[in-house]
Amino acid sequence: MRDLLNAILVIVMILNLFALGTSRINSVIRIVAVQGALLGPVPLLLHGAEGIRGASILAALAAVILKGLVIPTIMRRSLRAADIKREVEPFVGFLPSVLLGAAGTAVALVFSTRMGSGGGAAANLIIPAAVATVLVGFIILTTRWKALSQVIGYLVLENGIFIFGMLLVEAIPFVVEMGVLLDLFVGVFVISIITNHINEAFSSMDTRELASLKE
Amino acid sequence: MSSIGLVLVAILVSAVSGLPIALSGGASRRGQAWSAILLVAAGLIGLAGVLPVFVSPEGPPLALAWGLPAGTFSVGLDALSGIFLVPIFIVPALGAIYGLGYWDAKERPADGRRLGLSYGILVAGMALVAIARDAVLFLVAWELMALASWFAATAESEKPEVRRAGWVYLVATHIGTLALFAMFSLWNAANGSFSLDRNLAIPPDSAGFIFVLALLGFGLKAGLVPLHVWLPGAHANAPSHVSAVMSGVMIKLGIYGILRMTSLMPAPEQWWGWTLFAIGGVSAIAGIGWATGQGDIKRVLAYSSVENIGIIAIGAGLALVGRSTGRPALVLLGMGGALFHVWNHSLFKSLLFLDAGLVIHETGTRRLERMGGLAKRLPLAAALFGLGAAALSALPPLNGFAGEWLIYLGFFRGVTVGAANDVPAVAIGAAILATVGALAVAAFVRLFGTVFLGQPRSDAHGEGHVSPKASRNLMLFPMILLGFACLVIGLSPGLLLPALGRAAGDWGNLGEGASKLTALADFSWSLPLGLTLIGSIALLLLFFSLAARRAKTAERGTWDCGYAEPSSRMQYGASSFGEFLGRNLLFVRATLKKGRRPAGAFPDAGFFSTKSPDPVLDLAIRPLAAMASRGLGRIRVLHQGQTQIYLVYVLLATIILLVAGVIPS
Amino acid sequence: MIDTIVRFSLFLLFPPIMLGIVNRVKSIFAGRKGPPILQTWRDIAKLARKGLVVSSTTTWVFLAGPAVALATMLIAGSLVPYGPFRSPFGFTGDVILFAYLFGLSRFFTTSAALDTGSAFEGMGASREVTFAFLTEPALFLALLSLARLSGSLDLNGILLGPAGGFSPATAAPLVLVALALGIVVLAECSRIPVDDPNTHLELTMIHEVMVLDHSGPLFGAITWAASLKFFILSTILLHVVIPMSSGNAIVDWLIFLAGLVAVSIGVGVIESIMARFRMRRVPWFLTGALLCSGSAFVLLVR
Amino acid sequence: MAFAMIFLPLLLAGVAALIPSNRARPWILPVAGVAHLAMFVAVVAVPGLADWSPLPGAGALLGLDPAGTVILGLVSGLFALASFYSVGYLGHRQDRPNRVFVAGLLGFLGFASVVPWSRHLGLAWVAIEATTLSMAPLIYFNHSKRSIEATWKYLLVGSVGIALALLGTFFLAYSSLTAGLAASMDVDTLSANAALLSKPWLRAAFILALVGYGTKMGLAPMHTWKPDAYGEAPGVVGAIFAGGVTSIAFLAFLRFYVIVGRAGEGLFASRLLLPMGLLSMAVAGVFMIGQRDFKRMLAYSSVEHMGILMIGLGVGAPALFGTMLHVVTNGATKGVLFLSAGNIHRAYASKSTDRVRGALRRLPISASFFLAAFFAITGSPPFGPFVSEFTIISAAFGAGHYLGAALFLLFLLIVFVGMGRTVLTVLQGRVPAQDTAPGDAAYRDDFLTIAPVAILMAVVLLLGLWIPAPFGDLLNGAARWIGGQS
Repeated sequence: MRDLLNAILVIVMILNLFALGTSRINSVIRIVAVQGALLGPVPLLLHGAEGIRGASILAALAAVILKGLVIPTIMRRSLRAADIKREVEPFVGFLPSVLLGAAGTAVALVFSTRMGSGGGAAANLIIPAAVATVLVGFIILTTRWKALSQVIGYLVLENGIFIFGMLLVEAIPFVVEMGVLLDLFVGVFVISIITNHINEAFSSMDTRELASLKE
Repeated sequence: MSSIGLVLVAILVSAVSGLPIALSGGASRRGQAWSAILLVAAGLIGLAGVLPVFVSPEGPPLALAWGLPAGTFSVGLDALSGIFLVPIFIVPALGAIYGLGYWDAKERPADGRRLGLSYGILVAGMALVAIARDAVLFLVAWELMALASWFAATAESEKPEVRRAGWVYLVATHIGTLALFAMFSLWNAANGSFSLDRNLAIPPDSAGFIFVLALLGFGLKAGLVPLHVWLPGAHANAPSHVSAVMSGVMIKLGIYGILRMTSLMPAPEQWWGWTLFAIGGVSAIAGIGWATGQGDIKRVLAYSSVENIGIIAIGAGLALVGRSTGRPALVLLGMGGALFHVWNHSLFKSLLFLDAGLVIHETGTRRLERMGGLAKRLPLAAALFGLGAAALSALPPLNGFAGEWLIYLGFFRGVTVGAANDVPAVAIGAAILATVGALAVAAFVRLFGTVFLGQPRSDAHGEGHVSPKASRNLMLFPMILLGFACLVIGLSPGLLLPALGRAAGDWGNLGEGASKLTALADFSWSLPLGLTLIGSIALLLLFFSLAARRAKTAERGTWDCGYAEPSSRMQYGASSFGEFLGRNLLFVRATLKKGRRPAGAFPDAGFFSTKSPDPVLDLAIRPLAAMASRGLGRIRVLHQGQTQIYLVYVLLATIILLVAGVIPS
Repeated sequence: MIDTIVRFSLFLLFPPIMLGIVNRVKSIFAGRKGPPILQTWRDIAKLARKGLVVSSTTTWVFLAGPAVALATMLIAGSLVPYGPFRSPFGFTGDVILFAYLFGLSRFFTTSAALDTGSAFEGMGASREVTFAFLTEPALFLALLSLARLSGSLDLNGILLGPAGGFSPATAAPLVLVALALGIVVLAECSRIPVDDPNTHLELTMIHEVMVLDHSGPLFGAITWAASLKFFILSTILLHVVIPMSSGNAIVDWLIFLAGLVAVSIGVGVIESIMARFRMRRVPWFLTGALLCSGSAFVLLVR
Repeated sequence: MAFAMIFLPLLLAGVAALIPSNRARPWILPVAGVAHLAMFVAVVAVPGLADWSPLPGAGALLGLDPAGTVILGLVSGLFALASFYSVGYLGHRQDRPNRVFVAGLLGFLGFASVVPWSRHLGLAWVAIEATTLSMAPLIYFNHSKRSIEATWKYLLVGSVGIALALLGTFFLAYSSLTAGLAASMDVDTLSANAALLSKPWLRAAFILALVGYGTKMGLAPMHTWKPDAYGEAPGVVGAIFAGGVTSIAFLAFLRFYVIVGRAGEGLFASRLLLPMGLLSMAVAGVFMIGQRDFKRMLAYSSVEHMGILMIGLGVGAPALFGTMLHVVTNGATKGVLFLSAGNIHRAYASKSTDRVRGALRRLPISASFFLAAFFAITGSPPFGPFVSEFTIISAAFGAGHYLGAALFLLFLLIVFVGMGRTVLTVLQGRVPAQDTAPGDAAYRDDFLTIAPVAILMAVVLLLGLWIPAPFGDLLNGAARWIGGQS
């Protein structure tokens, strides 16, 4: 069980680096989708047989469908609308950002050891994976120019937080879990609407256009 | 009804006194008249409440329930408050009557409403300040006063210069309020409550802080140099009766604040007194020195207010020193003189401001260089102005002299019976007062001369207009009362001594001060000597005028030492009169000269002009402020509009906080 | 009683004679015979009888100038003790009134000057008020030092000094005070080197230019007032220079008169051997007076 | 009752989406607002309705603590008044469809009511994120390029910040897990055994909550979205933001503060909060100096006051009453400022001081309220904010934070100078000629756009002169609950 979990987490972290290194937005979307889909069922693994309740199954299912299916389609649509292929010359280049991501992962490991985890050995990889993913999300958010890439960054960030949430399944009632997912869905939905509007108004997805409001 | 009750009624009445004019749309004479009547009524009620304080024992403070977390609505009335309440109830009422003639509401409907409301609230605020016995209530009253005075002073806010002056005043008064926030917070921390009653358990170090903050917060309102920066502009640009109230009454409440706080605290340390003393000296000299350079009739008066506040501060400082060194004579004479000067200044300064308003009304300008020869057009106004000027220059037999006489007496006592260590300082004080007296004569001869004497300097007197007889009388009547008061007090100052002594005694915590002060200062000489002086002058004047009539001289001009065509512009003007003085006063005055001499065989027109900016405001504060805002401008690039950067800020904040907050553990 | 009569007759009659003495001394120095001692009295009497010319520019202020000047001097003079003879009107703090009476007279004389609207008289007025702000504190510090010495608060006490006369230890400060008072006398009475009472160039005048337009009785009053001022200030100076009294009244009066004459001669001599300072030097001269009295005070309290 | 307060607005939002008439639709806002306010009054008046026990009721997700009551009342009252105003406003803006606008406002009200009620931090988070999303279309109301930009920044920065808050919430739960307890996100459970929680995770959680909810409140340096959003959104939206959104975000953070305080980490918290608060005030002051756009200026003023709230929490127990009072006074005053500013903006069709002059003559009533509210918000007696700010300041002095208090006063001064310059330029002087400043010449103050402002102003003044006893008790209760001596 645990080995499977750790394997998944490792894959997730590698996917992070891939997401950083890829320039074709379409494939980044796919990577994040895979990441989300992979994470969906993890809570079930984590808590073994006794953890498997109808509610949690439902939640896992919802997560998988939303992250692996719905959100990617939404984003692909707006990608098509904007007909752009790739993130050209980002704020920080791809190789550097991969290195940054790696560094972030390292920092995450240090952080989790400094903080100390009393929550059983299960946590030993979860916390660094979560923090690393959050950091990678931030990197994408801050180094990419295209609006869609930033949305992706936000998704990665959310994934990271989701990973951490696995430690606390019993503390999160079904309502809340659903609420979080719903928020995520609506959020991405609204954002992508806005990105479409940006695309119409500025005839580009480049957020550098969006700098008229300043001091 | 109890005294305090009467005062509260008066406060309420004056607070609502603006309503008639406001409700009548701001443009009706009748509304204006009703407002004035209400104010006069309020004044009379208030006086009826206040005057008993000087004879009968002080009533207990009155505390009403008040739904604020900190602070209670507690008010009290002692002789010290009484001293300051008297002008509050007299001057604005007279100002309102004057306003009927000076500020015809029909001409200014838009501003009339705002002015009417704020004028009444200003009076109420001032009176409430003087009786508040609780810090929070005090602050509320204080700010009411400040804001109302700001509204009143910027009544003509469509003029840019009024807006500029108003802005400076607003910032200055806000700095003062914030300083008071700090001061009362410290008071609360040290005293355990916001109630303003004498507390002998204040730890000395916090007492020192409280004193300094009081000096800052109240000094800004009083206009002590270098905190005077707002005063000239505000006084010059306010409507004249508002200037009279601000200069004659409101700035005194800054002094009141200082006195109140110092009286609340245990035996003050010696440096308090000397600090106040020194600041007073600087203010007195600098104020009157700057006054001699101004080209605007109301700015001259404003700067002389700075001087008079300085004199008051000198007296108060002397009293503080007396308290800290245990010399009751100094306390009584210094404080008595200071409080006496508070009254005197409120009388002659408001007289002068009202008179200046009449002059401006008639000539349509505030520039001295365009005035002159008004004594022929406005003989009574000229006489009253001369009286006020003489009183302000502390000349016998007028009230100004009587007040300074007390302070001088304090100095001479300090010198003759003093411990050697502080005698030189006291002597310097006397020397300063003497210098100030001489300079005051210079400044006000200059003012009186250039405005009223000689010949008109500009044929077309600006856009001024000869005001109708009725409104001119409305303006003259209050002035006559004020001038009469100056004379009467000057002739028999002894009448006021008990009140002053009592207040000084209360302040200095000396118990019954009235008899002590009357014992120290004997005014019995003033009436006979004053009458002799006036009588002999009158006789001589009579003799000379008879001689002049007997000589039945033909109309002749002034002897012009052989000039062919002397023009009225050739008279010695305000700036030329001040120039020689300024050259010898450079340590207090920065006069900017600008001009071109006629040169060559066929010279083109030359010109010459001088102006005296306020050294503190125009040569120090404004440049610094400009520099600061430029510097801040650089910081704004942090807000340049890229979302990515904004997110970096968020990330950095998180990391820094985490490093600062968690890693240490 | 007798003393009081003497005192008043002296005060009213003698001052113009002092001016006469000064002029006499000057002319003797100049090698001329000079006018009789009583010349000033003759001038005043004549002026009193003459008619007067009043400029159409002027108002009552113009007349008030001389009136106030004369009245203030008469009152101020009656407050000072002459020699050992106390003033009958002394009271606590009269010294302050005394000083401010000068201010009163200055206020009106300068206003009268401005009233004529003449540039020259304005100039004179401006100079008069300017110099006053240096002489007034000098006078005050001098009086304060004396007050410190005598521990008294009224002119009689201050000027007559402590009961046992001034102690020798206080000689140095007294000299300084005398110096200061001397300069004050010269400045206030507008004598050389501060001002030249009978120059012919209006541009260089102070006091005389202010009264250009006053004629007849007005000018007479001004002259008399000026002489009174001279008398009063000299009296004060004398108190510091010869602070002694023999018990005998006659002798004391004679000493006093001699003193006055001496002062007048001294002034005459100074006027003869010195030239007028340039206008911008004058303030330094007066600052000298301020420094003298100031340092005198410091010496005293040390 | 909780359910009613939450779901009625959401229901009405749905209804609003169905109403076809652009003119009739806005009237549903007052309906919701008044109903909501009535329910709030009922909750306060009838003890049973606020079913909450200081100790964790069995899995009680919903319940009202004193602090929550204060905030709920503020939001409810502010919304009720703003709803009438927006009827007037939308009346003037018939050029734009208001379906999304109305629905969004109602959605905000519904989700905002969840936060005070919820005892579960996760639930509170979900609700706050929901308000974030439901407010987005309101900023976008004008569909101009600038408004798109503002919305984009608001969404991105806001969502990221909020995400961090969720992480913080998880950390908090985890801190109880590491302490060997069952992981929990229930406020009362957590504060009950706060002492046991593992310190590092607790602190990290606190910091993340500070950053996350601080972004929503608009604490520097996470405030960057605020001037853009407030500047571009209609005045009424600004009022809801500055009075409502910030307050509920503050409440959400307050819960963390309470737990940290119970855990005996008060010193740690105050070491963090005082600098953060002062920084916000400083930044606000710097950006207000020479600010031409008076709506952006108001945004920075909101930043400043969030800073003041942080300082109040940082000072701790003696200042808590003032802090809770300040939430209310600031909210009400901001309401007045934004609503009257909205009127001025409408009349001049500009919000730059280059064009907007002499408003006192152009719109006497709105301008007078704007001026009064300016004096109020800068802490002048006799207005409400004076009482709250002065309480905080004197508490700071009393607690010996001399440097902090001095800086506090200094920044207040800078803010006053910066704000006053702009405000007076807008209000005083002469109205520019029409050709230089194309505005809606026909626009005048009317009842619907003035009455709510007047009522709010009256409240602000009242709170400066006399605090009604029940309200005072409520505040005291809240302060005690926060301070932990309930």
